[in-house]
Amino acid sequence: FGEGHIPGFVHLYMGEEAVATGVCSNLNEDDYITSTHRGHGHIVAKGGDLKYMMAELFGKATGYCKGKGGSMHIADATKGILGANGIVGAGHNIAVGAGLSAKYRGTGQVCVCFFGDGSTNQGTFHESLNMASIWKLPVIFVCENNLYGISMHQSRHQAIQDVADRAVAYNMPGVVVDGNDIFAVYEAANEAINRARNGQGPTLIECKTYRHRGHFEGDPTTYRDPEEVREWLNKDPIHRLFEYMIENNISTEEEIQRINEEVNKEIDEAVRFAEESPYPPLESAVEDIYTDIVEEVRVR
Amino acid sequence: FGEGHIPGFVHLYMGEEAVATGVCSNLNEDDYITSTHRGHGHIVAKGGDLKYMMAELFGKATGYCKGKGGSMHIADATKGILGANGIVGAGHNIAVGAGLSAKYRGTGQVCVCFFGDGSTNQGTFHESLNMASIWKLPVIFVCENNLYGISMHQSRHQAIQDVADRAVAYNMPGVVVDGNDIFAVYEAANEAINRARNGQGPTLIECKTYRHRGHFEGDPTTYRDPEEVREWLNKDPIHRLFEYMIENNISTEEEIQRINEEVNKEIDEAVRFAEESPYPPLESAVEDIYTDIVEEVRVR
Amino acid sequence: MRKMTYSEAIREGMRRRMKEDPNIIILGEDVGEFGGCFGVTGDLIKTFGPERVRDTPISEGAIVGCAVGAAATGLRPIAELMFNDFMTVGMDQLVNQAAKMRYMFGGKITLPMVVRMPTGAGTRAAAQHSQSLEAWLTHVPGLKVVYPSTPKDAYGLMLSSIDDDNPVMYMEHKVLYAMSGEVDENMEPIPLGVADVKREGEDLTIIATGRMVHEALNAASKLSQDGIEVEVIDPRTLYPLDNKTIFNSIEKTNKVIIVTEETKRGSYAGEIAAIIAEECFDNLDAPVARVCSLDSPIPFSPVLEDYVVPNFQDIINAVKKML
Amino acid sequence: MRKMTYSEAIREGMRRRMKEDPNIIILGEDVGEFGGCFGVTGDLIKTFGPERVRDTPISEGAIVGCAVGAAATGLRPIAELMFNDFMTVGMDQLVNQAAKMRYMFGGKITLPMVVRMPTGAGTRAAAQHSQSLEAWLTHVPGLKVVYPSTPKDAYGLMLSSIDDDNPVMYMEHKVLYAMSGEVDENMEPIPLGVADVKREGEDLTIIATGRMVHEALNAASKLSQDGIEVEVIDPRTLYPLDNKTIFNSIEKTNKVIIVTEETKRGSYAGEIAAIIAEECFDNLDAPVARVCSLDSPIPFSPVLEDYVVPNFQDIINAVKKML
Ligand SMILES: Cc1ncc(C[n+]2csc(CCOP(=O)(O)OP(=O)(O)O)c2C)c(N)n1
Ligand SMILES: Cc1ncc(C[n+]2csc(CCOP(=O)(O)OP(=O)(O)O)c2C)c(N)n1
Ligand SMILES: [Mg+2]
Ligand SMILES: [Mg+2]
Repeated sequence: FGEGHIPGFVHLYMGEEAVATGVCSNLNEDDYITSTHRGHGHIVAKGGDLKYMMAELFGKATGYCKGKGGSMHIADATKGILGANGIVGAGHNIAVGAGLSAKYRGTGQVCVCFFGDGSTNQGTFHESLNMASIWKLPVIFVCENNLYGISMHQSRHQAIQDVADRAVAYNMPGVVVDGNDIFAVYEAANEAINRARNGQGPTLIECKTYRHRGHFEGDPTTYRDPEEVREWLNKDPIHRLFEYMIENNISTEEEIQRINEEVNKEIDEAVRFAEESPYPPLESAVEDIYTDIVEEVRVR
Repeated sequence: FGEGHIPGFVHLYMGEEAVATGVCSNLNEDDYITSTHRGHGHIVAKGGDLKYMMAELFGKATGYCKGKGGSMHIADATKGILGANGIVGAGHNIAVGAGLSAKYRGTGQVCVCFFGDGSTNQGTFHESLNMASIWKLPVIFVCENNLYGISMHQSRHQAIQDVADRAVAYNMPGVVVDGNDIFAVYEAANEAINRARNGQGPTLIECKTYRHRGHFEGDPTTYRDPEEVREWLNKDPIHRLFEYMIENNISTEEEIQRINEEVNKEIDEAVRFAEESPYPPLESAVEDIYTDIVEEVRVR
Repeated sequence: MRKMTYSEAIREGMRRRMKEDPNIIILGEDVGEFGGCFGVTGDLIKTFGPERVRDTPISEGAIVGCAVGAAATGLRPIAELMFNDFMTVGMDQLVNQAAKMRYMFGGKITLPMVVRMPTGAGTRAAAQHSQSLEAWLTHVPGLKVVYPSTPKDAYGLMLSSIDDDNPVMYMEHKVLYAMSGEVDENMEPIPLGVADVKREGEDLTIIATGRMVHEALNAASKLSQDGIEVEVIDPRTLYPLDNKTIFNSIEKTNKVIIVTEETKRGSYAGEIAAIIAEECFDNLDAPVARVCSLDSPIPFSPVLEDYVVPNFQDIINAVKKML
Repeated sequence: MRKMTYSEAIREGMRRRMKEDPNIIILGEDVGEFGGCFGVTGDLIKTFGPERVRDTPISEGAIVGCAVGAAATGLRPIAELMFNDFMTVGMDQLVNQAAKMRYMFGGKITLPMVVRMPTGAGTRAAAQHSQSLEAWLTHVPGLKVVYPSTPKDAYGLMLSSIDDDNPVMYMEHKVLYAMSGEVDENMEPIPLGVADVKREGEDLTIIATGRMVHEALNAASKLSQDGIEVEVIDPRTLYPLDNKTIFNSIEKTNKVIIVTEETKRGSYAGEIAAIIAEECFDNLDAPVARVCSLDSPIPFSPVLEDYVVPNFQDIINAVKKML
């Protein structure tokens, strides 16, 4: 990143990886997720393909959205990924709809709704949790509380410390977990997902975490205390996982080394795929608006 | 009513009188209120003039809104009445704005926001209570829980019994009172208003009450159990007040008789005033849209 | 053939399709037991039960957003907004989600959903319950907009709206609910994008929508007593718009007046006028005229409301002015 | 006289008025310490403090609604929506409250408030962060709509928007933020409803708004090399609209093209075209043409976005086609 290959602005997930991973490793391929403007992590965790994602970030025809969506709109219906979303709070309603659909069709599917702390002040959060709760829908609301909505520290945007407290307003369970501890996240998600599958309704899970980078790439983040940032960098979830794996002899330094190399290789391949892919043809700009209407083009 | 003098549909306040009265008797003339589609009671309680209100219901030029607003939009800025509102949930934001304004100008004014149980599922409720709470605004949120949003019983539109429980989500006090007991309402409002004036921020007060009539005049209310209706009719707040006054020798049967007659006389006068008032001139339809622009009329 | 009201026609259209496809559900405020604020869903809950005719809390944003999520995952929801004025509360879900999702996802998702919106003035319901906001919707790529003016059209267009794989905004005029007419319950769906010539004439073309179709027909019959033959075209779908039928008529009459209940400024009537001005320049003997509501909110007082909204007399005046 | 960017000009206009009137406050997401998502409010918080330059939670509905309540009770709030695309979230507060309140209350209340809306495409921000939704606002009686294209206009129009006693929607084009120009900090406010002729010409009239004014000027200078003299009019305020300046120009040139960045269908460009078609019929030698964005959402990929949005070349093509 930051090499100018990627148009527009991107919101990185760095520092919050344990949440998406810990949650999604509980999900089946046909389960649904709704995501946010900070969606890369969720999409990868739900089985999205790095190549197509990278190509989309580059605005190429081979991207998930044929270059029409970009970073904030990556989706893969075949994997139940109902899309990243550029509108803060929009995913909440959509998740409720997916939950209603799953319950109505009786498929046993669940929908996980990922969202940030800032979005919990949006009206859609309230309406969605209320609806999911009265209808006992199989929706798991996962709040990634990274302490900020852009420059607004949580203490300035809401008068509570735990977003999970808001579950009371909907008579649903509210759980707080260390969002940088992948096992804690996994456990909490597992229980909530089981409740949902058993028709016991939604759960609100709050994962305390932190974004290592600025809100978007280029954000100077003058609003954050460097001390605070340093502290959280030390809590990096991936580091913690690796340390844990070594301490408990689950894998060796070498193996982790290898994993890292593989991941980097995959990323390099994805970047190469994206770079080598063609841009979409101009006419495609007026396709895919409707299933059955193609709008007029302009001659240029 | 029901004699066909009044155009459109009206939402009657009958049965909920103790709420508006108990709350507003704590307010100064320059304090603000925001109201709802069921606003008549609030407006009278805040000192609105029956004559102008009735004339507005009749769509006459002498009405509060020159006949342009009607039942759902009666307002009187001189009395701090920021208007009835036809959009469920719209008053919440406006009340927050009035509270912010009062606090910023340092006038010691407060704003009371009246709303129904059904409106507490609207996103505006959530956003407004959050904002009022983080900024410690002098706003008192008064929920008139009459158990229904049109045909939806509270147990079907939210998974909680006490709307007041939602105060937790904003870290503000939440109080439940018998909304048909004018003294209980007065006490609760008094405490909340004092908190607000002292800069201690907003309170959510839930008044348990019931509407004697249908949602609007003409509603058959087949969705309500007649038994339930009968029970509540026996709890009629005005009746209760009168009984109390007699038992405690505050006033005699005769005095109450006289009060009733005076009220009826006032209403008759208001109706006469409305009937005798002229309809607004056609050109007025394009006035009052802007302070400085009058739109084109049509020749007819 | 059966006589039904406009409101029954909408209901029966939904009932017919719901019988055929279990994936069609209805969502909205008081649409169940209560039968809908205007009685349109009526007894559907008796036929299909509360799971398929679902009462919702007062949360328009969530109603539309929920329909989007359901449509994206295999259902064909029909959402009711009690008044089209309340689309303001679900505007993001309509515009930034429903309309754009297919495009943003590169065509890899379909959203078969219908949003029903009781529209228009005439019920003394004042500024927040009387608007005609179709222009906003026609401005949004990704949405289709339907606006029937008769029971037959209401029935046939409801079938095709439900059958459509794109988000369809289905406008209904409140004053027309009680109007009755013949409907063939076995009729074929009326395809979106096909206008209907409600009356033929050689002297002048009137393009009218919703309730204004009837004001225009009323004006036309009065004018024909003076020997003036007006052609009345009802587009029936605002988008896709049937330009061909409109252009053909103008080629014949060389004069056109557009009549809608919208606030004139920024109206869809303006878009139609702009299209005609651009495409029919050489066929026009007179400037394209518009008869719309005055540029004011809808006032409460009956005398004012009836003045702000156009009627047959205003149409007659406009026609006589043009001829 | 001082050189400023468009973005500084907006800020300095607000600073000047805020110094004069303590009742003016700013509300919005990240407008304080952070200085605004596009840096427009910048250091205002240093001058006026956090009470007057107030960071809000992410609640657009409450931001606009709060501004309405504050304006109704003695303040003159300036609300910032981070992107005009987010007006969908505060649509009810804009349309059913701010715009109608004065009318519904019989003129007994005034709402002096400004809503700032960063608008337009060109930043590779895709469909939900690139729209030009001014047409919706111009369709709503009770709102005024302003859309400056230069630092000078941005400054002068901000002064009059703040001075206005009605809700003013102040559109800002994101791509213009960095553009700089001369601004007299002591200038008089530019009255709403007065267009500016950005370039004079006899052969054809172009009416353009926002960033398109510059594409039109670019096209005009290229065309004049071929001896074609185009007049470029920037209405600057969309409502009230300065018809007189437009009509006078058409009387001279007899040809007109309207250029906006809006989705063509249902655009305000269409309203302007309809007005001209109705009022200037006898002065037109050619049909009124529109150059707008294609009828699609704004795509992400730079190649597609640049194709969907019109540029000077498209304007040149349209002019040559017309002459
Ligand atoms: C409706 C809406 N309002 C504002 C924005 C601008 N915006 C994008 S991300 C963001 C902050 C979101 O904070 P949070 O929900 O905590 O998510 P985080 O970025 O911290 O992951 C804001 C305000 C938006 N995209 N949509
Ligand atoms: C945004 C919006 N949605 C729906 C309606 C239609 N409506 C009017 S009153 C009402 C019920 C409100 O219930 P509640 O808030 O409990 O107030 P109550 O009528 O019981 O006093 C509804 C749904 C509306 N006016 N505005
Ligand atoms: Mg956050
Ligand atoms: Mg109620």
